[in-house]
Amino acid sequence: MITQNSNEEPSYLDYKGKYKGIFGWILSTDHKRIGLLYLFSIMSFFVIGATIGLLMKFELIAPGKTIITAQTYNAFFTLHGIIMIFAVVIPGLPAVFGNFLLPIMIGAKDVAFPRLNLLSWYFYVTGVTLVLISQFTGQGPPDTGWTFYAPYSFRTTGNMLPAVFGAFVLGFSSILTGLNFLVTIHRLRAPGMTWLKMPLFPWTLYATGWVQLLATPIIGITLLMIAAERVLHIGFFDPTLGGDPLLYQHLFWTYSHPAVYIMILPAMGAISEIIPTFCHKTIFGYNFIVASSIAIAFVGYFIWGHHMFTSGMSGTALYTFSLLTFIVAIPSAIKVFNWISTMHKASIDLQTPFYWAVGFLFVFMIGGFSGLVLGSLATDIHLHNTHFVVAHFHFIVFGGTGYAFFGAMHYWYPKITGKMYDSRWANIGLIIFFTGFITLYGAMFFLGMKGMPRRYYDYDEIFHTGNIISSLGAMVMYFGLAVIIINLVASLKNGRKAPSDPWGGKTLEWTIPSPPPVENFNEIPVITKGPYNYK
Amino acid sequence: MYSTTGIEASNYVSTYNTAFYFIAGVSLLLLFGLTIAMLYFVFRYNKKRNPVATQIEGNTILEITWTIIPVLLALFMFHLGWAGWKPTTKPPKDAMNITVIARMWSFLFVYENGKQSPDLIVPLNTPVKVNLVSLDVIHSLFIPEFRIKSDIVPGRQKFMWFMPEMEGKYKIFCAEYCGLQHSYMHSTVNVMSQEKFKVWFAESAKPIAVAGNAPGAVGEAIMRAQGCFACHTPDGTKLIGPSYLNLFGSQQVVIRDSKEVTVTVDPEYVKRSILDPNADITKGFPSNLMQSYRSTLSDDDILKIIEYLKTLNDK
Amino acid sequence: MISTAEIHRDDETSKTGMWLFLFTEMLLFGGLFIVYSVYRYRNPVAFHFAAQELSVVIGTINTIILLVSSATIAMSITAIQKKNKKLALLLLGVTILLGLAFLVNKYFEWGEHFKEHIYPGSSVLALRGQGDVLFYGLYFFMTGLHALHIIIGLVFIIVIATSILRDKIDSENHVLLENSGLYWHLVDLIWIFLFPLFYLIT
Amino acid sequence: MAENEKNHIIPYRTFLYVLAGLIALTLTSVTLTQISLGTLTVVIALIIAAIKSSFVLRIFMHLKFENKMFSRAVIGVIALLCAVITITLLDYLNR
Ligand code: HEA
Ligand code: HEA
Ligand code: HEC
Ligand code: CUA
Ligand SMILES: [Cu+2]
Repeated sequence: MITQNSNEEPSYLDYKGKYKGIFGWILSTDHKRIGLLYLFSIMSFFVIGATIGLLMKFELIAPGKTIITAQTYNAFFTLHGIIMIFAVVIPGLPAVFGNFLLPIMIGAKDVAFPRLNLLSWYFYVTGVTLVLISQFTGQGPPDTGWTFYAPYSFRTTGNMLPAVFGAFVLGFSSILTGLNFLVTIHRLRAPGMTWLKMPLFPWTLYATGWVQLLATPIIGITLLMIAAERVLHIGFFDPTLGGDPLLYQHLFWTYSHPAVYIMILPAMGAISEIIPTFCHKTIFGYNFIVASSIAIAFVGYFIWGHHMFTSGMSGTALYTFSLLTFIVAIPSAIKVFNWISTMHKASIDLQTPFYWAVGFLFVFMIGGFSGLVLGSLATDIHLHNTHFVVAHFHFIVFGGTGYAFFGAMHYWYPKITGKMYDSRWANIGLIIFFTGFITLYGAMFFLGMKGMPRRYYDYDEIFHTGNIISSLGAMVMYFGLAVIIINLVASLKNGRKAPSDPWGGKTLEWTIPSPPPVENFNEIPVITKGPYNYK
Repeated sequence: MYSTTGIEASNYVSTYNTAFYFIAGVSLLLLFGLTIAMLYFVFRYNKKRNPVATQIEGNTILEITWTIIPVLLALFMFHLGWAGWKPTTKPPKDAMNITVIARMWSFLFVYENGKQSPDLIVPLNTPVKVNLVSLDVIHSLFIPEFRIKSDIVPGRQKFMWFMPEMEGKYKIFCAEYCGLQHSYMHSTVNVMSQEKFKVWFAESAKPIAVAGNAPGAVGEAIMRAQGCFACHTPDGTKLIGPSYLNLFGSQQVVIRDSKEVTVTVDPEYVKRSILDPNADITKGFPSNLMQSYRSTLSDDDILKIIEYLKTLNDK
Repeated sequence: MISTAEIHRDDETSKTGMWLFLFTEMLLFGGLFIVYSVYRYRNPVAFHFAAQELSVVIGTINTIILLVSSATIAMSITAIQKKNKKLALLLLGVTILLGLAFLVNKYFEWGEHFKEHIYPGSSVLALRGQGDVLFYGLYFFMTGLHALHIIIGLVFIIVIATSILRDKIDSENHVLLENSGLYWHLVDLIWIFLFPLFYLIT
Repeated sequence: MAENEKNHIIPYRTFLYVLAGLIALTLTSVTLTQISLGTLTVVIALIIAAIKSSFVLRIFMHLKFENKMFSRAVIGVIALLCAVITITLLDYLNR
């Protein structure tokens, strides 16, 4: 049976190891401390990226020049995209909550390769540093958008190399994390935890791990080719050297489409943990949720072409990609239906994390449905590269992964910090944030349908109203998020002490003290029952 | 609620609408249905109303149902999209041929009789086939009202076609990010009645005949049509290329075969700058940005341009 | 199933990690194979004639060198298992020498091309047409990346050999040797495909 | 568990046989491709390369003696790569 730790074990926060002070953190191989290192760095970059987003919205509030020049605007959305995608949402849930909780949830003392784990954090920091360096050196910041499309990325005078190399190093970090998790799950599950007794968050990390491992090298080599083409003038994608710019797009999206499932799968995992806990009810259709995670990861590998519908691919390719795009929506549908069914006949404890989960479901559906509109050929021809796409991916990336991230933050906060936060402020912040979110990105759908292209510094007068609404929404949302973050930070000091199981969760992390001791478990638990056993 | 005007300005609008309304309609229905179900559960089964949860592991029949129904819906959605897209590949045989030359950051439309225009002028109810040519990077020709868009990829033969079904002027945007002035790379499509179009088409092959007779006016009009002002200004502001202000007759340091050379901006040099811009790169400016205008400018045009440049010297 | 890194060395875990890493290497080169197949399809004639210029003899010799070195490193594992430390070290030494021989060959091969002004960005190459630019671009990039892997593999093997010398690796604990072997075989495996693609198919 | 399997010792002989086989295949492939066989050349060269690599994978890299899971994963990864190449070519072959 499960043993409760005695109080003699120091928590991982108080533990005094070989190194003191800051070195106790940046040289620690404890998966929990590494998780917090990631949390801190990711949140910092998120705030930078988000502030740039807000500045872009200020610029777009009126046609013509409002606060920044076109050059700055182009550099801004490039940096915003690179930071948000490569440095925030791709590592996001796996690196923070995966690192912290995966070993605990499967009953292990650490990940399989603790030192590699620390190394991947260093890669992460190096990568982001390179991206930031590209902003201040050379002939001005990169201005290609996060997609680095050829041949523009060879023409621009912007300082591409450090940015490309930074993205490459970030990819390395992502591969190492995925590899580590895969081995951990294969080798270190507690005795008795068969595959189908594993909680759903580890399951999604497992599916994500494969995508990270098998998709990231493709972008790695693509970025290397871009660098080689810029420096050595090897012809790969530049039409003047005989290359094919569309091949670049193929390779880029061969990674970057699976990457969107790297972002969303762990988010779905976190939601699958939150819902049963607050419903006090076992999850509906466990096997189907597991299978759908695998299906998303697998099918998601073959639909990259839906980003290239207007580029002039062959009809056969268009047919295949569009069809498979619709197929990949099915496993997501299965998940949504199972989550909602879990709420049926439950006994729901209405706490902040549950509200985030409900919010997630709502915006994820909007984002997903707008994805269907884009997956259909006739409609994508019109909507491609308009603000409709921008709305789609903010709804599903920020609305999906972002909401799940904040949900997970509120869910595991007591476990990680040992403190409770103030729920009232957390809920107020959520409501303000949600209002701002819907206004900000909702307006973009209509702008896109009217035909406003994306990456536009300046726009036609007919798009003015929509942009005003959208920009106002951004300010509201910014305010809401500030409330949420300030509340969480303030609770570190003022919060009351958290019990080991504040929400009545049943997975392993709730069986050990908050915050967890260094070794997680005194004795490795032996598993006999499924993960969400509320009987 | 949606779209700018709700008019059917081209042959694609109705198929687009069918696909869009079906997908959006089903989506909204599902969104409302599922959200209401969710909110009802939250209300009905919260801890106060339902203190003890009923444990339900799952239900295979339900799972199968809610897999199959979305599959069928999704396949139908796919079908509508495919059916709406299919016609874009098959231009009618009698379609009128126009070539668009896209470069940073302007469109130039060239007609079969050699006529050039920065705006796309087309006759009503006539199929138009636009051959897509890009001289530098990827651009995209996007006419929102027509619900059509196609990327213009350098080094590839491609076309798009459509049939304008409503007279009027509509916006053209460049929809693929192409650098600094991407958001200023726009134009207009002007759909005329067939009679009016015939008159326009038969007018002098050059569009600039009516520029006026102030010195340099024709040159300026030519340059406007060719999109020179996307990169060069007449007032001394540095954009992407050197400003034209006091350019003619001045001394310039240029880089020729990676050596610095000082040249005088005389007609010969201007001509070379326009026809072979990468031979001499003005110091401090990027190479390979300006592309040759050999295909669209004649010697005579260049003389007119020089005439215009001269007028910018006394300011 | 229970075991944690601190308590107990777990060879299976370490081998699993190595294999997963090899998968990423396969896909890294996989991306290049995609590029190769597309451009070969689009420029059949240029690729045909360009490939004829590469020396089949040097290519064959290098293939055989790599195959032999793969066999020697595989045998060194058997040697270590049979507690024959000397033979193991000898076999590793042979592997390293063969790896170096491969690189020396490559050096001369590339030098030959450079003498004919064939290198990325050269104007002579550009004059020969786009198919040739693509072929040689891919050739230099892929064989260059492969050579880089050879160098990494050699460093890895040298580290392992010193560990054997210092008895850190022995018949009981040789998973690191196995992992370096796996890496070296992967480098060989990639060459097995590079060789026909660039030298043989004309 | 793998603990006992890992000490499976492969005799030197096996490696030498395999090496001889690999070299023979290399030479075959060189001779065959020097004769002009049209598109068949590509097919032959690739088939021989595939046979060679399966030897390397199974014997040199011990897959034959490891846990089945490893071989399955390798096959899966190779299949995935082939699928990606095929889908990319769907575009190029039909343009
Ligand atoms: C977290 C990231 C994420 C996720 C999960 C998704 C999910 C999906 N995406 Fe999205 N997408 C992005 C991130 C993401 N996307 C980004 C970043 C871009 C832009 C990149 C750029 O250009 O910069 C993009 C762009 C993008 C495009 C290209 C648009 C263009 O440029 O023209 C397309 C086109 O097909 C698309 C489709 C889809 C689809 C069909 C899904 C599906 O997986 C959605 C499935 C979910 C649902 C459908 C909702 C739940 C289902 C139900 C409740 C049941 C009912 C279902 C049916 C009836 C089928 N996305
Ligand atoms: C996770 C992904 C993510 C997130 C979260 C965001 C967040 C935001 N995005 Fe971003 N966006 C992208 C990913 C993301 N974006 C990508 C990939 C692109 C494409 C880039 C390209 O085209 O190449 C893009 C492009 C993009 C554009 C399109 C540019 C164009 O095409 O012209 C716009 C325009 O308005 C925009 C706006 C915003 C705004 C206003 C926010 C903001 O709302 C963010 C809101 C965040 C906050 C409000 C939180 C801030 C809170 C605080 C700072 C709290 C204070 C802290 C303390 C007190 C401690 N984004
Ligand atoms: C894409 C941007 C772009 C466009 C469009 C463009 N130019 Fe340029 N132009 C440049 C750049 C950059 C330079 C400087 C580098 C060089 O010399 O090539 C330049 C240089 C010149 C020069 C030499 C100036 C000097 O100081 O030596 C002349 C003359 C010129 N352009 C004329 C024109 C004319 C006429 C047109 C239109 C028909 C035109 N340009 C269109 C970017 C552009
Ligand atoms: Cu041309 Cu954007
Ligand atoms: Cu996608």
